[in-house]
Amino acid sequence: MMVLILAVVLIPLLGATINGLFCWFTKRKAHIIAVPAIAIPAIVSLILLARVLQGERFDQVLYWWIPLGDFRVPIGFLLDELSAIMITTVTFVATWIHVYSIGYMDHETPRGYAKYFCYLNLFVFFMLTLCLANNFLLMFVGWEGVGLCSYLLIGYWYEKASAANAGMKAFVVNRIGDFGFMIGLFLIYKHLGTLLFSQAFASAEQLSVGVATLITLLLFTGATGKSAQIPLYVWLPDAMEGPTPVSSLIHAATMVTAGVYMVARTHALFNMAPLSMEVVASIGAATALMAATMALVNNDLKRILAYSTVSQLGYMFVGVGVGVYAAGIFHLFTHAFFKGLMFLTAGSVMHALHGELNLQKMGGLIKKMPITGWTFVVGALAIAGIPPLAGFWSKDEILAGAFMGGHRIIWAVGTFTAFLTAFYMFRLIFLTFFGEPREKHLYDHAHESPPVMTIPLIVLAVGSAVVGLLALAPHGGIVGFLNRTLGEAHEAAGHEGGLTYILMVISVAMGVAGVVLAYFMYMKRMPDPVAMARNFRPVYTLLYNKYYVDEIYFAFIVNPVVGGSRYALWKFVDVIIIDGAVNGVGRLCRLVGGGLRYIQTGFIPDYAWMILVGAVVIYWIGRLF
Amino acid sequence: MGVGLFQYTVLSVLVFLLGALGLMIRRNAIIMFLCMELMLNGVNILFMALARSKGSVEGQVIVLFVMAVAAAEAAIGMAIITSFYRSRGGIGVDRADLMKW
Amino acid sequence: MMINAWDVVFFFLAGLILLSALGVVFIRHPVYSALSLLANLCVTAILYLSLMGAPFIAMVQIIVYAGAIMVFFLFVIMLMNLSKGEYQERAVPWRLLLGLGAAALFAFQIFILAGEWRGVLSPGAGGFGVKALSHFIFTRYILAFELVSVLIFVAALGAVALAKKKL
Amino acid sequence: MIVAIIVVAVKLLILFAVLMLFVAYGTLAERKVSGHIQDRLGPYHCGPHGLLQPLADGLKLFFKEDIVAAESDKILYYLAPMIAIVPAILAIGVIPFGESITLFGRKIDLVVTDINVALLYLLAVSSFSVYAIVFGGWSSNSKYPLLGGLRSAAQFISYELILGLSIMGVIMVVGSFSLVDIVHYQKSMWMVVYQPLAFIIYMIAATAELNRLPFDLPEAESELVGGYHTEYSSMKFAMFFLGEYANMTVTSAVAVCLFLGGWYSPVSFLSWIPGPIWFVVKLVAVFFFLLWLRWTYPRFRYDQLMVFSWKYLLPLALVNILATGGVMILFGGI
Repeated sequence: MMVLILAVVLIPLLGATINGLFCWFTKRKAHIIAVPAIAIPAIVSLILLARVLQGERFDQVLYWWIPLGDFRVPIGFLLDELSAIMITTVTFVATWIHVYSIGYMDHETPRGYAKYFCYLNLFVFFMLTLCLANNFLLMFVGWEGVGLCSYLLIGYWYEKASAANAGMKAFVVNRIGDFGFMIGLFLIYKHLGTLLFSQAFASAEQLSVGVATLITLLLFTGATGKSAQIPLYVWLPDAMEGPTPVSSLIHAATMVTAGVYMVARTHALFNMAPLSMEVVASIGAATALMAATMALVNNDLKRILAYSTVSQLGYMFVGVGVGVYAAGIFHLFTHAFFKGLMFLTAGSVMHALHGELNLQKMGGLIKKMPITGWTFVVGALAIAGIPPLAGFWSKDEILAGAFMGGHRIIWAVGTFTAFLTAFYMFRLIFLTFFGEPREKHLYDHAHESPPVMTIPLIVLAVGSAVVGLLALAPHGGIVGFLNRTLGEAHEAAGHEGGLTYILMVISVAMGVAGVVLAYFMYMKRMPDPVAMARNFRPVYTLLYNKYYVDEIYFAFIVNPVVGGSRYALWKFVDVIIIDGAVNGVGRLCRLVGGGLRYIQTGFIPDYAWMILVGAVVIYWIGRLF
Repeated sequence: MGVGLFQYTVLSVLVFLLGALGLMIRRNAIIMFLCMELMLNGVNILFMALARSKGSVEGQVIVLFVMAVAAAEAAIGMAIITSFYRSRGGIGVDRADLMKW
Repeated sequence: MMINAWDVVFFFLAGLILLSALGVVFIRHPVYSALSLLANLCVTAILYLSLMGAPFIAMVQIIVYAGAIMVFFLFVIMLMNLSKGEYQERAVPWRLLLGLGAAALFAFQIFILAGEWRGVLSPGAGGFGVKALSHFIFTRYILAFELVSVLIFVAALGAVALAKKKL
Repeated sequence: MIVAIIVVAVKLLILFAVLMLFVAYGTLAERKVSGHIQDRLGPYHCGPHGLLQPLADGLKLFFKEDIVAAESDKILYYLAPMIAIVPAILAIGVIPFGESITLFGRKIDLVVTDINVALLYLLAVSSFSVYAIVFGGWSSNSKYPLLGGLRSAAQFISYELILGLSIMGVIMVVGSFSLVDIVHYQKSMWMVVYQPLAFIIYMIAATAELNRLPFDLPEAESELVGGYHTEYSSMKFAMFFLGEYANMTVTSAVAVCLFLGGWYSPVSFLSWIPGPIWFVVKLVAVFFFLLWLRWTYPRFRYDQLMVFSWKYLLPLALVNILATGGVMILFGGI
């Protein structure tokens, strides 16, 4: 088992190393290395999943990385139901996205091509490290590693100022969250004296509620950064500057879910802190709603998907926040399929339209790109929660969990968000793929993508359609499987027949209503969207400008910090104090040297006696001290 | 009380220090070099005496190495003096004043 | 107090060694200085041969120092064939005093350290053979031996590079 | 104790006398051999076939006016000729010239002293011979002798090395530095058969050490007038002369001991002839070879001398050592 786990983790690293060091050699052939470097771990992780299904577990420290007296940093892996699902999802989705990238990135320079695959493999390596770590610090290594790869890949087209800035923004915003995460780690080590999950969770009961709340809130700060929740979600829409497969893999399917994974992984701590759970659920719900409303009026294909991702991540946090961790992870799992799929189709559209992203310039593309179009529809139906597609099952689990857990407001918000989700997704579909083409020349040049891109689409579409059915598998389905690790917070809530079906019907009805409304507004123009925008101008403007959050951040955080840095830190601290100290040391050295240079006579005999006397002096110094 | 290690040490140190003294008060580069050989010889005497008193041959091995190093040093040193003589027109070490501040 | 014959030999040779060492330091003329050093080295070799039972080292000392190094020194001295003026060094009494002071300090130091060295040296022949010596050179000190060969090789190259007018 | 000292003294006296005899008649031999090689008679008038010529030469040199160069460095000027003969006299002490004989009930070794580093001792004392030339050349304060001295110093260092390396093969085969051991080893077969290359290299290097043609650059008459002894006359010149022939004799004796079987007879049916006589016969043969060489080859140019030493003889000597070692490892000793 250890060999298999090491294979899963290290093969992507090997691929990254080869492409990184020998990019001058692999060039256009980089995918020959990179794709197997992900595909093999994908197969191996399926084997591992099968063995975990049979009840095997793995939790072992391989070696002590930094032994410092009492403080020892382990390198070790933990494979249980949770991490098995995670690595299977990550490697499976990543494999198809790698395949897709072969077609999508074929306009790049040879070196850039190899570099891209190197980063991608490296990302998978760090993601798997994150998922398989059996201690907080190794998890943090993976956490930071995926952040690094995210930064590198967002800024992949670093010649473009907007891409470079977006990368920087992602990095800085993530740092804020990571800072909280790190302090959380310190507190865990301080209070529990260990970094290993197994030991930490076993002794979690010792924590007082206050400390547990503090720790979990700090950890959740990290999660909000990585998983783009309020208030740190602002980087994710900008991250769409990266190549679309990257958006698909990192900023939809895998990395951004790391926060959810982390909360689920540390559920033992969160269970100790009800307040933190409330905070998680509330922030998740608020984020879900806010992001969904922002997606309503946006005209940028990828940004809508990005807001959608933020919104769905909010759902996941609602799941883990109300205590149905398994449902949250299940939604993570299904979301990886359909959101990965939708980003890939968006990439396919961009590929066809030479990078055009504005919805208002598209229309009727389904005739030109049937595979892309229909797979997108599958994904949209899945996210809208139409049964029996994947999103329905997982979303329903979350909403049911929220309702059963007594979080009625959160349930209401989630249900309304489901309606909004269906609406903006089908707005996107109707504007993009149906109706009349609005830009003739774009439409004329559009073409279906090559098979290397469409086959992953089909595979993921099939996945989006069917993975939800895992909920119906024996022994409680996937949720039951995950609950073997995660436990059920609301055992008493159970799944009573009648209420469950009512909730299910409500959420399906909301999804259908959203689809129908979108159909009438954007196909039939029944309530004309333009007129509506005019009638509700203040709301529209507010939504269109994303609640002015970026502007607020600039006004209240960025500018004061920059100003303070410039006037207080630079002009005063740096110039006067630090430079003064440095120059003072320099002057002191010159002074001393100026005195000592008289010794350097350049006359060898003088040096001879200095050596003799020096030997004696050194002996006595050694003797006396 | 016969001649023991102490007397050899005295001899060795005196030879060594005479060499060092020569290095300190002479300014003819060649003679300074000769004095360096003298210092090495002083060290050799001590090594030999220690080898003899400890009943170990290793001191003699070190002496052989010292001789080899002395030969190498003489080769390099003489080459330096030759080229110094050529460039500075003499072998007084006070002619080597370029590195003075 | 009985005077041992070997002690007499030792003090005689030690006296010669110190005398010739003084000669090296204080003789003005480089050729005589070199000659004095030659005498010093030869007497040292005799000391090794007669009192320390190290004929091999004694012979090697003469072959290496008298046969090679000193000839080499003389060769360079003659090559430069310095005029009389070059030998004249201005006497600098304070430098002499400084040197003497440093040397005395160092000697004092050494004798403090070596004060308890009361080991006895049995004088006379009958030391180690060449075999014992070579056994150590080619086993424990093989690395040093090889390094010395490298050193000498590099020194030869360096000497050529330095002394050649243009390569 | 007393007897032992007397025995040593007697042996030394005899050896010294023989050495001087060789020196004296070596000069005559040189002139006669050169004469005959050049198709003339050589000295003829002093005694029968000029046999008393060395005596006449000695007398002449003894009574000649002693000229001292005015600007010379007096101490070294006087010291140099004295050093010239020292190495040869020091060297005879370790050269074995016969098996031990029994005289008046005492077993007497026909060697003054058999030390176990005899060969190193020979090399050590032979390193002094160069000082005579170097000091003589330098102290004369004259340009030709100085050039001779310089040449000699460089030549000496180069060929001393090769001399030492060439006899290493012999030492490896025998496993001892003692000349007596080496001669004993050759009872059945001469070393020259095992070590032909070493013998050739040894003879070349020895010729160079002796400053004889074709290696007589320090005194090259046609270039440097008289080389290092240009400014010497009378007995001082005689001492240089003496030294050269004494060194020749010793070198020949060493060659005989190392390579030509020492005092052993080459063939067994002649082994009734006493060892010392065989030794002298071989010595004379090698001596003659050196004379012959002188009148056969032209002189090297200085750069040729150095190139020959460092580029050809040194690698050859190393190859010889390597080959000897290889054979010894392969066949477990010769």
